[in-house]
Amino acid sequence: MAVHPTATCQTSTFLVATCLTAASSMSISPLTTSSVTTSPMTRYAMPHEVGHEVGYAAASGVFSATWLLLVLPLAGALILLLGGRRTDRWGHLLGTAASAASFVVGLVLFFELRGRGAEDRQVAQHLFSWIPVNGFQVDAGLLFDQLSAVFVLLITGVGTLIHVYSIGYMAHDPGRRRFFAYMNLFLASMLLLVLGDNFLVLYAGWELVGLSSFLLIKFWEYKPAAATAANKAFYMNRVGDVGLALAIMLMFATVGSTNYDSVLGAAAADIIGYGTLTAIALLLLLGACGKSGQFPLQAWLPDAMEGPTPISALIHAATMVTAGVYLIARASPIFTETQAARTVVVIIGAVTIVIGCVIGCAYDDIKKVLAYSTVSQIGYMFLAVGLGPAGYALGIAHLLAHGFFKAGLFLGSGSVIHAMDDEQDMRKYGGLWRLMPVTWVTFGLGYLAIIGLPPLSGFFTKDKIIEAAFDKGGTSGYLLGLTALLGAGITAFYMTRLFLLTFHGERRWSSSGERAKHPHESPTVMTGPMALLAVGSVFAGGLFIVGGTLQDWLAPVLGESHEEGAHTLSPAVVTALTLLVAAGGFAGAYLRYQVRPVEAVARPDSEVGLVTVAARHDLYANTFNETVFMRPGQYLTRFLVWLDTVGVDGLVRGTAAGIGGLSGRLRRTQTGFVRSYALSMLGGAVLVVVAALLVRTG
Amino acid sequence: MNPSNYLILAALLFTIGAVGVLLRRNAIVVFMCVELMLNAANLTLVTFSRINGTLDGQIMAFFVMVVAAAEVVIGLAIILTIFRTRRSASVDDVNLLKY
Amino acid sequence: MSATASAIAGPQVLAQGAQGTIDVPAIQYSALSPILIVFGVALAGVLVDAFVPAKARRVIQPLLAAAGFVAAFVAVVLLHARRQVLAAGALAIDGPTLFLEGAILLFALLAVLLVAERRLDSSGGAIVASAAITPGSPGATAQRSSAEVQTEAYPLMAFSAAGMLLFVSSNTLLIMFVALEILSLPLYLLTGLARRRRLLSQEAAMKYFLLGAFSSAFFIYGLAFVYGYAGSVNLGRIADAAGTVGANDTYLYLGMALLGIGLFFKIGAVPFHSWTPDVYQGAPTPITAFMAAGTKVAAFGALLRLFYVSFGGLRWDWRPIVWIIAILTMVVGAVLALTQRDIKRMLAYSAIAHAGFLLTGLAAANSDGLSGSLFYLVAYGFTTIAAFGLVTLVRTGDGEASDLSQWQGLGRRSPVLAGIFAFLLLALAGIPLTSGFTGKFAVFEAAIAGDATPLVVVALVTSAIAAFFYVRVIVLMFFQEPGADGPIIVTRPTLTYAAVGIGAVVTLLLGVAPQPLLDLAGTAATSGFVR
Amino acid sequence: MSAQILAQAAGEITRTSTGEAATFWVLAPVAVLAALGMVLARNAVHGALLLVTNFFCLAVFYLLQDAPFLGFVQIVVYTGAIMVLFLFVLMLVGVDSSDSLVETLRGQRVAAIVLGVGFAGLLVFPIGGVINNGTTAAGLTAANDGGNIQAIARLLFTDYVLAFEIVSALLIIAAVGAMILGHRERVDGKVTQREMLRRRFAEGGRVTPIPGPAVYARPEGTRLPAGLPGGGTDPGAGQGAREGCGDIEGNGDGDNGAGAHARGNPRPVGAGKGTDR
Repeated sequence: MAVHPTATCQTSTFLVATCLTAASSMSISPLTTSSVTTSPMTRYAMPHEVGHEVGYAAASGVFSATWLLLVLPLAGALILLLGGRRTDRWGHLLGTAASAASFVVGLVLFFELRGRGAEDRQVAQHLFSWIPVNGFQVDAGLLFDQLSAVFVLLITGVGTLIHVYSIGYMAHDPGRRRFFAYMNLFLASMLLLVLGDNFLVLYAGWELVGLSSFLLIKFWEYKPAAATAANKAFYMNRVGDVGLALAIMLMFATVGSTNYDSVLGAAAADIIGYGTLTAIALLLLLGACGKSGQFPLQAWLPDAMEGPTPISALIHAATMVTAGVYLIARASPIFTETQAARTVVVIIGAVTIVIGCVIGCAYDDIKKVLAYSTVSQIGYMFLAVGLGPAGYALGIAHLLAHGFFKAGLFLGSGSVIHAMDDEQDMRKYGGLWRLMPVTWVTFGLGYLAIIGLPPLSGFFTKDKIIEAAFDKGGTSGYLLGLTALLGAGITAFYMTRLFLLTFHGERRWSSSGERAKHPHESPTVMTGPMALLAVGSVFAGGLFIVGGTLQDWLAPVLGESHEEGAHTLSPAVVTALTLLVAAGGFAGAYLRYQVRPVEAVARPDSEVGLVTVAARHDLYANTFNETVFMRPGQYLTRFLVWLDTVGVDGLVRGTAAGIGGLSGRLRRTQTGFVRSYALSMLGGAVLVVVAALLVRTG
Repeated sequence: MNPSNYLILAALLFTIGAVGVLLRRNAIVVFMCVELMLNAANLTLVTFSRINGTLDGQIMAFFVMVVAAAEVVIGLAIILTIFRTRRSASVDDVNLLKY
Repeated sequence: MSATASAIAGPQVLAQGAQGTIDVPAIQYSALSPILIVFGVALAGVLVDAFVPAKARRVIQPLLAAAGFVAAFVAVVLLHARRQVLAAGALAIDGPTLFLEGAILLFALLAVLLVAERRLDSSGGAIVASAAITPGSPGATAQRSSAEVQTEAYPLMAFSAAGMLLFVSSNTLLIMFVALEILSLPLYLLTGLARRRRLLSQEAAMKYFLLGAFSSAFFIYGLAFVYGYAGSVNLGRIADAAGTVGANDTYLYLGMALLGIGLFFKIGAVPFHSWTPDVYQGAPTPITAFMAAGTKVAAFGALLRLFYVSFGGLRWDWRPIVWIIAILTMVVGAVLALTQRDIKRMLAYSAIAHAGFLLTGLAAANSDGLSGSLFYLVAYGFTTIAAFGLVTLVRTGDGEASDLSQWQGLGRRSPVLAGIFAFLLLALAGIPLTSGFTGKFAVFEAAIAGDATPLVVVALVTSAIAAFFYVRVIVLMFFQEPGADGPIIVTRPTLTYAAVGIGAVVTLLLGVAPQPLLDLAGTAATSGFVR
Repeated sequence: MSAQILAQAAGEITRTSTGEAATFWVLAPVAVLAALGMVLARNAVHGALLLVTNFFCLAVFYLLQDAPFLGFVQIVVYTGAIMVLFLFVLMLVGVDSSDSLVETLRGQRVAAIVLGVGFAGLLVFPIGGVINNGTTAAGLTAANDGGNIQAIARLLFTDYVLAFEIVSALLIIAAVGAMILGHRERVDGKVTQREMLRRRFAEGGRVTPIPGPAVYARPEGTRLPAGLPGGGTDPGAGQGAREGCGDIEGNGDGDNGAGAHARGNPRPVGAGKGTDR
């Protein structure tokens, strides 16, 4: 029945290509599979071979150890999970060591990669044939190239610091060993995600990351909020995952492979139809939105702060949520080709920036503010990568810089929360800077980095993105640029608010009485990582951006950025504007929260509603802030929260409840009566016979 | 008369049997209805044997009878076991497994 | 044209009649050896039951059955290159047949291990001591802990397995019908042999029997119509007849529909599925495992053969029907599993959903669909046997703890057990690195190639729904506190461990390195069905 | 007419003989009514008998259609063996347990009838369509030439020999199955006659059988106590007879004398009944 596929639809050129790539241990999937000659794949079979096939270099020498990157943390996780209580005493050390070892391997590989010529910097390691269904090959292989290299360093580097920090943070938690096991598992999954050499391996990592994130959010499962948050994260991520899965299916259906080089090569060579390409891109985007907490799937991220703070730093700031950006960057040839999808990406990025900022202004919970800040910063990254070749590298640069300062901020907040006996309400902080100097300094550096104070890292990366947004040109360019600017201003406002409420002003807590607090500096094991991250927050941005280091480094993967294009506004003007806006935001917050006293308790809703009364009393700049940002912000927040709960959550829950209800109702048809069963069978028989007679005549 | 009329008769008998399975509560009667369905199939086979002019249909009807005999033994044994337990041969009474 | 065929056959009969002798066709019994071995073991088992004392029987019977299945498997391996039609066209030995025969024999072997387990509680395993004792009568309580076992279960399993082997190799509808009965009748009986919860077990047997007989009636009626159309019940001849343009193809289509109903019943496709949950729940769990794996393989093998060989030319006509049934089956199976409280019932609905996924492979109607289905069947069989085997291990004082609430916090009490079960559930959900994923991928890929993309989309959505209830059980086991009256985990049930272990390892292997089996399925499928 | 003869000569039948048509039109309604009657009969035994009627009609149809072997097998095996088995089980279950025909499942009856009518329509109309197309029957004259039974035997042992062989498995399964569900293994072994005798002596008391009433008595009559060979009356038997020989029907299970004796002498009651059963 079947005809051997190579006989029918593969030409000799293709065979040559296959041989070449096979020699470099990357096998392209033979295209089609079946005897059905009208299958959609054959349509693309011919052009596929002429796509830009840059075979990856085979892993040799040091690179044959690429798999160690994955296996080290995985082994750590397995030992800790299977070892049980026996490993309780030294489990955290093992976990940290596994992570550190992985980092070292990553460093070695990175320098080895740097040592190579620019064209040899994509090293693939073939592991084993994973799914060799007749004509369809998925080889589980690893790809260590410039893009994965920076991610590997970010993941293992920041990850190791957070491991160290957790030794202190989780010191008194009975489940510390399990916690480290999950963290190791997470690292392994994340590494699998960024190291895979095809979309299916990426998908496997993607799902495993989701699982470990679920486990970690749920770590304190006795807290109902944590359990709910974990479920919420899981559901919303599933929505995105469906998109990714469909995208992969679609790729396979059109290209006949899921390998990066085949798919992206086909995309770059204009082989895939525009509509299909756009569909793939949009589905990928849906996946990315789910994982990265982008509009409209952002609601799970703040809730996920119910997990332990190191997790918030590791997963929900530095690594996992950036997986979406990685996905888009990885699939950049696809996005480059489809203007429509990129437009959607920038719109989502811009909308998310605003949403994140505005909501960030309204919360009093320190971690939630940081969470929405993350949402908004990832919005910047999306905006950047949505701009096309001009922005891919900028997005990645901001991602890396953000990884440093946001992780530092989270760890700092963890330190504060720890010191304040798990109090997370900023209104109950104040004046902590004297008591926690190290935290103050490290947190402060991270804070300055995020608001974009030159020459800290946030300044370089964010400024470039805003510039690129303006450079897009036309009305849309202005719109995007202004949105990004506005975002920068609000960011400065709410981050200043956070910083001042926490460390400055009067102490809104008491050191005596029933709810006495005795804030103290955290142990070195916690402050050490914070200090290192602070160093990163200071220097990373400049390192990446000045002289286009990172852009050049990533150019082979992401394509050349067009630096020389005409500027809408000159870079100096943009920089000045950005600084001005940020300064405005800072000033607003300073006046409102430093000059004026802060209520230890947020005002009840009934008072907040009286806009005129408030306006009469606040005629100064903070009034402006309040009316322009905070009040609409609060309304918008409420609206968004409402939208969240009624709209998105409602949709998710509604679907779940709908299926559950359907299930409950359908269940009743299983009455237990033989005669009812026979009735359904006869009914089915009638249907089948009717259908058979219909197809006969039809 | 066309010999195919037997086929229509068989179709009617088959349907009556099928409906009987749906309507009757006594397990033994339900089983008798199934037997009626098998016999309707047999009549169809014999008629087709004649229409096709080959004896294969008759052979198959014969096999159906043999199979039915074995099936009856097992079936009645199962029904009797249930009857001994519950003192009832109603199929509606065996209703613990549901939903 | 059937008339002309008989006109040719007629004179031969006359000529033979004149000689007064009958030329018995040569049956290559060597090619039949797997089937014959299993039949032989079944007969030997009956004799052992008649003449060997009860205590010795309990040891001899499982050994005999296991040895028989192993021997038959060896025979299948030795036959692997055979491609022929034998016994006057009654049987076809070809790639798919041998592949499925091998699978059935392995499943039967694992199931025998599960049935032979006697360390489950104080008594003698999952099979009742004496089925004739009425539940509720004075003897009933005594027999619950009696060391006696109804050892007839083993020969019955062997008979059923032999029926399955015949079912997948049958080349005429008549053999298919007889094989269907040979595989079903012992299962009706075995369903009623549970040691605990006799009432449920008997009820399940009766439901299974009545509905099974009902569906066989449809099958035989369909057989009659196809015979009426083609003048023969040989699958190849039916295909030849279906290829010609005839005025009376009404009979062909009626017959196809009715035959399909009989087979859809066996694989548990909606709306012919309703027996599945009840029977799976009521039957002794090792038998459920046997049924879930073996019957599905056998019935699907027959379905594939019938629809590829006999009705292959009509594929554009039957595909819409299969589409509808596949969609219904996937959706109903996945949705209904969501609200189940009983673990065996949940697995039963999962089996229904998997039947739907398998039908996707049938709907592909190409060689890849065939090889994908073959692979899927093996992958699913091992996973499901291991899963049901594991269910037997989690018990309360009153038999298996089949209610889901009793599984709460199992991960705390026995992490290894719960871990394996979680892994099996993930395999059923089709998560990468398990055989379930590879199988689904193979089938879906074929379906896309066969222009059944919408079906694959539905399949993916239902997979997502299905993943939810599998994960729900995992969450229940690992993230909830164990209840006060948690289940007892049986100590050292060697045989069950062996069966579960083999199933789990195969599930893992087929997820990580499925290549050899995929090759095997591919070879079997490309050589195709002989006719 | 001549065309028909020609067709028959060629081995094809488009129309059956008048006799067959008449038989068909008489018996077909009977068959349908019997089938309907079986479904509707309140009493299961009536249903079984109506089914027997139906099977007889089918047997006649087989005979009419050149299938004498099957016709007789139908009567012998189906109506003779299988239906008797049904009746036997019905008797075992209790004949007077006539079903209530009130439908308890909501909508079941309506749905069943609608589906039934639909299904019948789906079968009958297409078949009718084929008939109107002018089906021709090849007829079995040629195939049955050497005798129907011989031809069937030949096919059975050539083309269908494998089916014939494996169908034996079904019969074994049926036998084993019936045994599993019906046979109850004796747990504590069978009590042999020797053991019973031993027990009787070990317990002491009366060793010989009790004479029936009126044994050795001069006038005959069941109400008289048993006499002894040497004259006089047996004390044991006599007591029973004196007290309650009047209620013969009161002791339903068999031997009057034993019953009478048992009543007078309470201790052996259990033993007596136990050994009798």
